[in-house]
Amino acid sequence: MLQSAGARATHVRLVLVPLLVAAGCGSPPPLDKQLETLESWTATMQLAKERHGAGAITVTYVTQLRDGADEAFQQASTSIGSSARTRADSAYAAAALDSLRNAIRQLEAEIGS
Amino acid sequence: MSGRTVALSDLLGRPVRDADGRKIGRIEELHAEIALEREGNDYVVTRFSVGHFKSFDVIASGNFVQQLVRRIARATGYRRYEIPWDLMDLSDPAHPRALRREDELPRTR
Amino acid sequence: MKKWGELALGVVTSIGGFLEVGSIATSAQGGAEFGYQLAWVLLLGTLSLAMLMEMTGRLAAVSKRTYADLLRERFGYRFFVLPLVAVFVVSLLVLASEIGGVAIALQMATGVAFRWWAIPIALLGWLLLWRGNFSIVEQGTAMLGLVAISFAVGALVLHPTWPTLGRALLPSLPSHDRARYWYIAISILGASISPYLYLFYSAGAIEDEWTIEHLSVNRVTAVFGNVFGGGLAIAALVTAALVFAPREIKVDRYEQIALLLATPLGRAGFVFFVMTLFITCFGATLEIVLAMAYLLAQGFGWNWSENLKPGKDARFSTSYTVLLLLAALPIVLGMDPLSLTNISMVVTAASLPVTVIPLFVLMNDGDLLDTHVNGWPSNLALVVIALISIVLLVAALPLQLLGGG
Amino acid sequence: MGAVQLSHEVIDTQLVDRHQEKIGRIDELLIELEDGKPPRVATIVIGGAARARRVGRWMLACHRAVHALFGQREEHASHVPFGAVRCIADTIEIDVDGDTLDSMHLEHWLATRVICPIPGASGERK
Repeated sequence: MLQSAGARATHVRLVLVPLLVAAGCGSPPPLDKQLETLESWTATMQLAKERHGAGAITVTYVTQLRDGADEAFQQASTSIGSSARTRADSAYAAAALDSLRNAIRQLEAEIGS
Repeated sequence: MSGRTVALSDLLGRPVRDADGRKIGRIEELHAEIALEREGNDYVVTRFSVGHFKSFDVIASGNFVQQLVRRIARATGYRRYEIPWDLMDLSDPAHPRALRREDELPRTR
Repeated sequence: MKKWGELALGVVTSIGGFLEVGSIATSAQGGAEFGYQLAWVLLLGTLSLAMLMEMTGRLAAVSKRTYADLLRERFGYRFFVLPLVAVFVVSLLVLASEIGGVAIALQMATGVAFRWWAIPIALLGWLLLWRGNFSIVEQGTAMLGLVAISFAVGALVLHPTWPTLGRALLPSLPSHDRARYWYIAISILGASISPYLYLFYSAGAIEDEWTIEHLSVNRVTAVFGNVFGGGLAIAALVTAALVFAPREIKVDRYEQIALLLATPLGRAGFVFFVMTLFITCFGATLEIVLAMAYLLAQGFGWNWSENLKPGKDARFSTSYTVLLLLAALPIVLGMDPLSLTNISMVVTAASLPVTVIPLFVLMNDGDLLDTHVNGWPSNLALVVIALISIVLLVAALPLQLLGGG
Repeated sequence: MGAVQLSHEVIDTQLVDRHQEKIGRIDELLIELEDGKPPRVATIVIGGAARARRVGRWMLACHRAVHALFGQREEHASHVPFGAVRCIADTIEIDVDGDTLDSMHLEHWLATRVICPIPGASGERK
């Protein structure tokens, strides 16, 4: 009796664990998703710099965009290490983080903060 | 034994048995009319519709769907009874009983 | 002459009503990640909503009764609880998202963080409902909502490739990220076909005292208004496809979306975007909270009308007051408005069967509609919409898990 | 008025009082049974508990819990004799004054305590 209850608990765990993982509880998104996000923010910074240069957007708004990019950068820099399995992956990750950092700096230079 | 009251929603959906104790369906509707022998506005229940569409009573209230149901009913030999109040024994409202056998009860066509 | 005025007004109202936080956000996401490809979903959503609004409007004009009223009376309280709870939960989420949309617009303009704006917005909305009558709410937001046309201008300035867009109006399967594609498709449908829209529309027909005379107004309003409104949503998708997709920008935060119009239209574009977001979300806030108060009042038989002084319908006016404050809470607590929007759109999509399927029964009831019951084309369309809604119900949760990230 | 179908046409219908004010819906009908006589439609019930009971026991429990949460001990429900019915159509008119009904307790309480103290609440139409 006891054993079957134990077995049942294992079954429940077998079902629950993948469900929780699928729901994304705690596990960072895969590397390619994180790289995409970083590249997306890098492009956002470049577009914002260009648009600010053309006088289309306000400094107030650009600052908010930069804060968004900052947040994405912080998030990625803490989690991306554990997602990168191979040396090549780590190199990609480092390069993506670098270019976002550069883009943020360039945008800050543009708005003079 | 007079003046017992029962809630309408407690009657709707109750399974009805005939005089032989066979299940003939559930109460789907209560038809009421003004009682002519009384003073004022008094409604009395004249007959009970009994059928098998309890679970559909929600949907079957639409005119179109009623017709649809009726058409399907005719095709499938579905039976619905119209039981006059005096042929319905409600002394135990939880177990309504018709006072005639199934084949002697009036049906809807 | 009066009729033409009503026609124009009706069309304008549904244009303003169509575009709100959900459709702006989901169209921008769809365009950024899949180019023109999801345009067909917007077309499908627009046509479905037009059909549903035409029917609830016809039902109200002929029977002089609102959809919520008939849901309770014809289907009984036991059934009514289902749409009541579903629409209530869903609308509260969407309401919070709309307040979030207004707050983000104010944040973009002033730099003050969005969470500080939630309570002032709720109070402003409440004040308008408290003092204003139905036509002020309906027409005021509609007229101002015309700034949304800036999306069409933005899209035209960018010179979309028309044949590609035309082809995208026919359904197609994604070449990459299948789960994400269907997730955004469901969000777009949820944003287009919100139950509050037709509940509000049906109550509005009673507030405006529609009769059989208004059937043509109803038809034109529902069809043209939604087609124009849907057209603007497609314009938002096109701009995202031309501004974001080539640069591989994904929409992770609301703040990014303003770049959509700042790119083709410069400073004016930025200002118009902020105004559009503010006005359309604010208008939607008023409409949703009224729709919820209508649903409660009509379902429980309370006195209700936006044209009565609040003291005359205390339960009705207390409802919208409490609901506005309740919906401001998630924003005050700093919940990300974009995630809130995405979740509410998917939940909305999942809630559709309980309001779409009963409509099929009512629209065929000769006691209510006499000779104006649905013909077979309308019934066919309604069956298709109902089937889609069932698919949405089944697919919503798995897609939220797989494609929501 | 003639014949009516209680489930289809009467229960859940909008009620208006003699001033045509909306005063709730028919949440339940009580039927009186007497031996040898046809069952009589005796009473209209307006009230949350009667309504909740129709959905199921769990709903009634929820209803009671919500009441307890607000510290309300008695249920404000109205029992109106069916004889007060004047007209059965899209709405059912009953010959009572809505202001005297116990089921309107919340409406009156909100109106006098919450809504009317706020400026701009009183009057007829906006």
